[in-house]
Amino acid sequence: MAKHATPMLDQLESGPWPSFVSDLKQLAEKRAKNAEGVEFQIPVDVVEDLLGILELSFKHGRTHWKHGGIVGVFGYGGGVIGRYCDQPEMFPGVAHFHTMRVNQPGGKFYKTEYLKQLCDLWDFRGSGMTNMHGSTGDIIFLGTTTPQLEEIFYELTHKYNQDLGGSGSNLRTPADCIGQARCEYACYDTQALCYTLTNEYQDELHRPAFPYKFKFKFDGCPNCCVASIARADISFIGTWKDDIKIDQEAVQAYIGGEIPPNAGDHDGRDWGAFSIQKEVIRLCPTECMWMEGNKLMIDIKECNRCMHCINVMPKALHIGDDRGLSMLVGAKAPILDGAQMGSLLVPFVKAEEPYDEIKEVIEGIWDWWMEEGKNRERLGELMKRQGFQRLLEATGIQPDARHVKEPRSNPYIFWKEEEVEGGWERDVNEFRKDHKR
Amino acid sequence: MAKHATPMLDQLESGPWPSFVSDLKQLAEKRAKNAEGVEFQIPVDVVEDLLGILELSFKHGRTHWKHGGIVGVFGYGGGVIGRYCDQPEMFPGVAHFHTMRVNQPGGKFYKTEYLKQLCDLWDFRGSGMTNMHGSTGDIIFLGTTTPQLEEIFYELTHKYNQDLGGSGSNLRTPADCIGQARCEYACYDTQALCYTLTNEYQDELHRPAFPYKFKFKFDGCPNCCVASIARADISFIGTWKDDIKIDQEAVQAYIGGEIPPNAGDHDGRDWGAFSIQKEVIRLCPTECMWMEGNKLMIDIKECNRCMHCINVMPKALHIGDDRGLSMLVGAKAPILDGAQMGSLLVPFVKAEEPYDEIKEVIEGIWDWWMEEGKNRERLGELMKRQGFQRLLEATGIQPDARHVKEPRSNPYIFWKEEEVEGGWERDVNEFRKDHKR
Amino acid sequence: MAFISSGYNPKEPMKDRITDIGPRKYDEFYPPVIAKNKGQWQYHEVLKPGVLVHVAKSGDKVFTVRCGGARLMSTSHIREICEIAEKHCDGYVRFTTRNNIEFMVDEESKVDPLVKDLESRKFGAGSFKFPVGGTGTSITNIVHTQGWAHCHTPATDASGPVKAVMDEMFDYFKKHSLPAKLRISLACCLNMCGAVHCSDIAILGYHRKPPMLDHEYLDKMCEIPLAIAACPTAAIKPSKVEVDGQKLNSVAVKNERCMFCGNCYTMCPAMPLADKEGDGIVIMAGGKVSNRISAPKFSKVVVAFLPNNAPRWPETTAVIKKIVETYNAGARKYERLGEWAERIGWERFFEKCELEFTHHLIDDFRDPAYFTWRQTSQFKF
Amino acid sequence: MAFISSGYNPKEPMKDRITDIGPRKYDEFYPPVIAKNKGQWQYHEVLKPGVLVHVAKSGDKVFTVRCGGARLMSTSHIREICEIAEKHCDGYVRFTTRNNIEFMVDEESKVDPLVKDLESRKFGAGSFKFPVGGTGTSITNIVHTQGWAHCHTPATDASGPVKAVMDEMFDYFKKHSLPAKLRISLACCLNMCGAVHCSDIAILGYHRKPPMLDHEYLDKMCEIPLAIAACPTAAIKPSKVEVDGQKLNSVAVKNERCMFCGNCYTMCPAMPLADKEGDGIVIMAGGKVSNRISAPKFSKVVVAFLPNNAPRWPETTAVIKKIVETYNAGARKYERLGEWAERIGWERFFEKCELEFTHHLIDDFRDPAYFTWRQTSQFKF
Ligand code: SRM
Ligand code: SRM
Ligand code: SRM
Ligand code: SRM
Ligand code: SF4
Ligand code: SF4
Ligand code: SF4
Ligand code: SF4
Ligand code: SF4
Ligand code: SF4
Ligand code: SF4
Ligand code: SF4
Repeated sequence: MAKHATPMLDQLESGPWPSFVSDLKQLAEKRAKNAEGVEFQIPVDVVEDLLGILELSFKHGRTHWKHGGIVGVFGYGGGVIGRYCDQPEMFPGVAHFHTMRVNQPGGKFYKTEYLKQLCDLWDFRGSGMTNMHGSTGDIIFLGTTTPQLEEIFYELTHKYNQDLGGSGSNLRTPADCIGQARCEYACYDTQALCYTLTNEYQDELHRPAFPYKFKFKFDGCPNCCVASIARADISFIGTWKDDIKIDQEAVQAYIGGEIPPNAGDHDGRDWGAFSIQKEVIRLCPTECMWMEGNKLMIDIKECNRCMHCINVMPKALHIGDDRGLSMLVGAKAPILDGAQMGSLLVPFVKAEEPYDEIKEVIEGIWDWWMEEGKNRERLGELMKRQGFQRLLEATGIQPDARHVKEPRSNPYIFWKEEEVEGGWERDVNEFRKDHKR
Repeated sequence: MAKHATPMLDQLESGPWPSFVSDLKQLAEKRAKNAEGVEFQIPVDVVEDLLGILELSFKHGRTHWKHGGIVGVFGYGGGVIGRYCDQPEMFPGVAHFHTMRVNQPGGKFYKTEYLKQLCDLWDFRGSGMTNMHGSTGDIIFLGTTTPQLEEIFYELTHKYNQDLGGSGSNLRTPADCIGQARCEYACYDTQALCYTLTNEYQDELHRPAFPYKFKFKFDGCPNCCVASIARADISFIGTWKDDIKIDQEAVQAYIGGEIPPNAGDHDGRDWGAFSIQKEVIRLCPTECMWMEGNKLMIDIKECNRCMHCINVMPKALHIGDDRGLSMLVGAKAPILDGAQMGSLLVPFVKAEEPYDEIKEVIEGIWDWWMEEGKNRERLGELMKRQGFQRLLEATGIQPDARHVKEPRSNPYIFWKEEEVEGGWERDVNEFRKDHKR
Repeated sequence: MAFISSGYNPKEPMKDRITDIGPRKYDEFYPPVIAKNKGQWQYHEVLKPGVLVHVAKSGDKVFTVRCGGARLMSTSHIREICEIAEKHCDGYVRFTTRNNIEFMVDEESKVDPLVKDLESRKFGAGSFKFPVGGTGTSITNIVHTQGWAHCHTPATDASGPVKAVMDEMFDYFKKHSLPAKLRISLACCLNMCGAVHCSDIAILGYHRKPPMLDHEYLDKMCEIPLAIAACPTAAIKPSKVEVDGQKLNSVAVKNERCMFCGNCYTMCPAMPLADKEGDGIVIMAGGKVSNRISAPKFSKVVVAFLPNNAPRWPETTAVIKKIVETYNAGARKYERLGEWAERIGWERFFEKCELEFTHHLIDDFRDPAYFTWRQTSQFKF
Repeated sequence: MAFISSGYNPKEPMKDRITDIGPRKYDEFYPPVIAKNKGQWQYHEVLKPGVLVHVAKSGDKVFTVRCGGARLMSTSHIREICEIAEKHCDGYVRFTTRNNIEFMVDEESKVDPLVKDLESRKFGAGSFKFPVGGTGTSITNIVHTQGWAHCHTPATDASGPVKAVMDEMFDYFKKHSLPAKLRISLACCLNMCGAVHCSDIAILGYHRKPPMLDHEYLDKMCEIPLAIAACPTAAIKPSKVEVDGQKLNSVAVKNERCMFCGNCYTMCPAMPLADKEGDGIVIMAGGKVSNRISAPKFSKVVVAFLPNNAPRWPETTAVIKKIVETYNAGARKYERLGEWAERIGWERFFEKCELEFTHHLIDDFRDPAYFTWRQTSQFKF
């Protein structure tokens, strides 16, 4: 028998898509029963009250959560988001309802043994509700009380060898695509680089020293399956320099219809017979492909590695062997200055242990941003405010036409005095000898 | 024997392109000889001194002209640009060297009788040097003295029925492409509209009442031969609504190679045989053309009237009959805020005497700009500062997807209070009943 | 319930404290077939909606079964995932970047039993627990945020609209019938957690009323200078007010300059914006993040406002359904929604999707707005 | 020379004054064949470079012979134009929007004598007076401005560089050999009279030194507030200075904020910028104004600075020649310079044209700069 009536939420139990309401209810019941006799460290009816307050929000069309204030674990500036509800009398179970961000493993691979350990801990010391996963990538423990924060942190670190993720003006929890673990398109080991940098920069991740948040995301190729280009202050996107490897027999098999295009993922509808001209060659954005008799040719110098042809014919075409990644910087959501996507800074760098070249760029960017960035100014906003040139200076990277989609169309060039013959100091009276007033 | 040595300028007498130096010299000599015994009203050696001062600028790499100050004819705020040289002792002939802008006839058509009258007047009362024509479109009389200004104006108006053009914060001299006078692509009578509006707005043209300059230009079709879209506060660009007229026989003649494409204007090089697929159908930006057997088909609903196909096959394709023009607004050079091209405000309006609908739009724009525009703020800058929405309100035009290339990508919508149910006034204590502090 | 210590001693917080150890290492959790063939994958096939096979140079294969999940997930649900993974996958499982669950097996024969098992599991009230799908040209899970379930600034809920929309889109989740991938994302306020600004279709919570001013408490609850500094449009000024007799330091807001971003509220809880009529949803469309064929694109605002009609947000689901169906009918193979809209022209997009073009959709935010206006005589009637 | 009155009486300026009469009416000046067939033209052909025929529904034809001209033109030259027009064209002539001269005849037989006559006329020193050409896919006349011949703010000359460049481009003026029209324009300062900002190739005069301050005279010669207001970057502040003993009102300029636009000098002659080494030419490329195939485009800065090397500006002519030849070799039929550059990518444009990409070419002017950076992983090595 539910603690609160939730007629509106109940409606969301119908329909085929997994119902979060049904899931909440099953946990609520389970806690009420408590078959395993868990010594719940936070109110047993926390989930009932969560359902109740959510129902109230559905009714009011407004949230009932308050800004969290500063809660956290000793010595860390992030990893916890404080939350209190604005109706503690009605819903004492969620009076405190803080979030903990637990740094997910690379590629979000899990062993059930470990997952169950997290469940045990969270049933015991928290609400038992999670997000698998948060948008940044963390495992989100949703809802516990202030006294439990240190306890949970202690158990995580001591028992499970697991640290918290980021929040606040820190490096945020880096995230990667599945990459080489299960993807033939991966141009570098996203998990290895993500893990290395996450550990290298633990201090930046846990102790706020930045003007604002900072995010890394790692995509193994330009398909961008972790959407790094849209949501990381630095996106690491795999790419390569040499030829796309072509298996001409397989090309013929695609042309002959023996292999379905795009790995068969258009099979829900009859698109007619595959045409390499229509579906590949003519869609190539650089028009660098053509057939020479039965041979598919690619002028790799003109290719911009958009992945299309490889995506369409994964059995026939393969990424090159001279692999590395591009670094794009400044992506962010619209607050305050409008959204940005990452802008290309490093066209190509090898991604090999110990990744020193990559770290140099990162640290050059941070030094500049920490020096010049205003409070709550994202890297992208600083780039806009001071100009891409400053970023190049900060990282010691030479200007390159690849840095721009197109050159400036306004001629307003800010020349520096040292660039101009004779400098800027002039004697107006000298000038007046040739030019009367 | 030249008054000043001009070794650098002399160099520019060589080479095939018409040499302005040779031309200046021929006039200098002519004035010196003065065979017709003209009673020059300004120094006879004005052109010699112009050559001299120009040579000095070539040597110094700097101009020797000073800002003109305010000179003009009584009751007009424009039409004259004052100029003085900064070496009057060295070059007394050009001590005063004011410009007069003479409003050119539509399409820049002339009868020699009239041109010669202008020459007589200008030899007599000015330097005899002109620009045919100025960038805005005027006939430019280049160089006379202050006392001659009224005299020239008097003779222009009394003898030649000719008025001055614009300068200053006025309506500038409108200009048009040759249009229907000699072009099969013209969708309206550019000369008629240009002439009508020029006369309708004489007061705005001669008497500064605007925040800054304002320009009209009239292009008969989207080819934009008077470049209106790049340099007019209002560009009037001809267009049409109904089918492109197709002469299928002529289409076949093009395909058969009997008629050279693009009116034969690619004949300086062997481009190989004409291919309607490659040169027309595949270059159509909207992909709205195809062959049905021997018939060329155009889905006019999808056509954006870019002119390409008509340009390539002028004997086979002709503009439609339901004709009018589009009005684009705000084009300007980069100062101060960056260059702008005209933005589409009126997708389609008929261009028929007495052009009342068009005048309404113009006057709506002016009222808004004169009300809100800052000193030296062009229309385009005001549009940027206050937003396109204000322009729509000022002209009473309904928002339309045709006004944008794409909808906004930032969600920062400035809602007005009256648009929001319940308005903005709320009682925070009411709110606090449901939401404790 | 008695407090049970983990061993942590508040008096000596630093006593054998462990910090800065980071996440667990990825390779602890790789299934053997992954560990063995990492970096050696040769190609893949999508066998049917929700089922992938990747083939390695070694000849090894890994079969992946993807199923949807509400990422607002209970430990009970996670335990059930573990049970399935142990039954079929030697205790390995992963989650995708869009909050789907992927079970991997190393033999084709293991696929069908796994799929059958997953499809058979339903919640009491009837919804699927583990619907298989979301691969290829389907509509996969909706990336989303907290909404009314946990955050303090939302203008709409997250899990509610997601459930409502996915119920409508369920057939598309189960089929490879679209011209290309179509990504739907939701963010419950302008902060856009989840970066919905580059999605084929974005559902965005938006406030439309300027903050209320809780003058009596403002100075106590907030750092006034921070609140003022937070405002991107400089709509907030310091001001002195009198509330029953007493003079108080507070702020004043120039309402017509407010763009409802909620930054002030983030800095100052005494400036709440939330309102039943005022809050609702903005629909954006045409974004993408992949670099395939065309460069990544921002989503564009196509509907300025839809009400928060809980529990099912019918207006929102209807608009999305219409856009998806129109795209599905009109786009070419491999063509993303934004590529389609640009090819036919946005004027056609609005016509075909039967959406009204209102003044709200014209960009008027700062200088770049100019570049979204139409600087050409090219348009379609 | 005695002053000769026009009849105007300074004492009574308003006495039978005539104003607001506007220009002469266009149709007074139409050749008969134009007047008769206006609006009835059916099609046209380009018979050879510089020679067009337009055919009317009536069957009438008008043959147009276009020839180049230095638009800085003397009455002597205009009188010669009149003589030719009377000899061949019944006294009618017109000028084009790019300052070429067009002679029109109504019979084919009249074309050759006209062309022969035009081509035969040369200045004493040898340059053509009326070179026939400039139609179709040629390089036509250069739209330009005043330069050192008349203006007070130029950073380069106009007629000089135009002559130098057109001498180099002369073969292109006489041939229809380019893939499409190619327009070159020149403006001698940032004011860009002539709107060079949308040209295939633009030659732009640019200052690189902040204004000198003529403190002693500044307050006398200028309205200080106007000078300050004129500066788009707010680099100018009022200041008091002491010049040999006497305190003066003047201004101070924050040099590093100056973008050398010359607005201050336009408002205040005591702030001259002109400088032999400082001034020179910026080359822009890839603009267009027609709406054919692609929408109009702005020109982009491709060379940040070239010196004013009078009288022939060899560096400028060399760069332009290289760009034109590279475009000519690489572009497709009908493809404008900017369309070609975008198709191959700007990184290729610089490589092929052997131009160095310097930091100056990266946009850093206000918010829209962001949109010119590269937000994709797509690029060419
Ligand atoms: C939990 C999470 C949403 C979710 O449901 O998954 C989240 C939740 C919040 N985000 Fe976020 N953000 C989350 C991922 C993101 C992302 C996506 C990403 O990281 O890929 C973005 C967009 C990318 C970016 O960083 O630009 C994002 C952009 C923001 C912003 C806007 C930042 C900006 O510069 O535009 C804010 C506002 C702020 O920082 O004050 C914000 C602020 C917040 C706050 C802390 C609200 C606040 O100001 O207190 C939210 C706390 C909610 C709560 O009650 O727990 N969140 N936030 C995500 C973090 C989970 C995790 O660690 O995995
Ligand atoms: C004569 C002419 C150039 C030429 O050689 O042809 C010209 C000459 C001047 N222009 Fe211009 N402009 C001339 C056409 C233009 C054009 C082209 C057009 O009208 O199509 C433009 C660009 C389009 C536009 O209006 O944006 C143009 C944009 C400017 C500007 C920048 C205005 C802006 O908003 O960006 C200025 C600066 C100013 O207004 O103070 C300017 C200022 C000037 C001044 C008055 C310089 C000054 O500030 O005193 C020049 C006087 C030169 C002289 O000594 O005679 N001139 N000016 C053109 C007028 C002749 C005619 O009437 O036919
Ligand atoms: C599992 C996952 C990576 C992960 O680490 O979790 C993944 C896996 C694959 N992606 Fe992806 N993508 C995944 C998120 C994404 C995202 C990110 C997002 O949507 O937030 C994108 C960017 C979407 C966008 O552009 O907005 C993404 C854009 C692609 C594309 C480019 C599609 C396009 O037409 O633009 C490909 C190439 C293709 O589809 O052939 C691709 C291809 C693939 C391949 C075929 C790569 C491979 O060979 O293994 C994988 C199977 C695709 C499939 O579902 O059929 N993946 N893929 C993610 C599954 C999310 C889900 O649960 O649905
Ligand atoms: C005479 C003139 C109009 C006038 O009122 O004076 C004119 C006349 C014609 N133009 Fe033009 N255009 C004239 C300036 C322009 C301009 C303005 C400019 O360059 O400043 C443009 C815009 C250029 C640009 O986009 O930057 C212009 C872009 C066109 C186009 C589009 C070309 C393109 O590929 O984008 C066409 C169509 C074509 O070429 O087939 C065209 C076509 C024509 C036609 C064929 C129209 C016709 O059927 O009569 C005329 C003969 C073209 C030729 O030269 O072969 N005209 N034409 C101008 C001659 C200028 C000159 O002396 O060279
Ligand atoms: S981003 Fe590329 S490498 Fe990574 S999972 Fe997607 S397709 Fe594979
Ligand atoms: S990767 Fe893209 S650009 Fe390169 S060849 Fe394939 S389709 Fe063309
Ligand atoms: S703009 Fe059009 S109508 Fe006018 S001259 Fe050019 S082509 Fe003819
Ligand atoms: S005018 Fe342009 S858009 Fe219309 S059919 Fe012709 S080429 Fe296509
Ligand atoms: S989008 Fe806004 S409301 Fe939703 S979780 Fe993020 S910050 Fe909270
Ligand atoms: S909501 Fe945003 S814009 Fe409005 S007052 Fe608050 S901070 Fe300013
Ligand atoms: S461009 Fe500048 S210098 Fe040249 S005429 Fe125009 S204002 Fe004068
Ligand atoms: S040149 Fe332009 S930027 Fe420099 S001080 Fe003068 S007005 Fe300001």
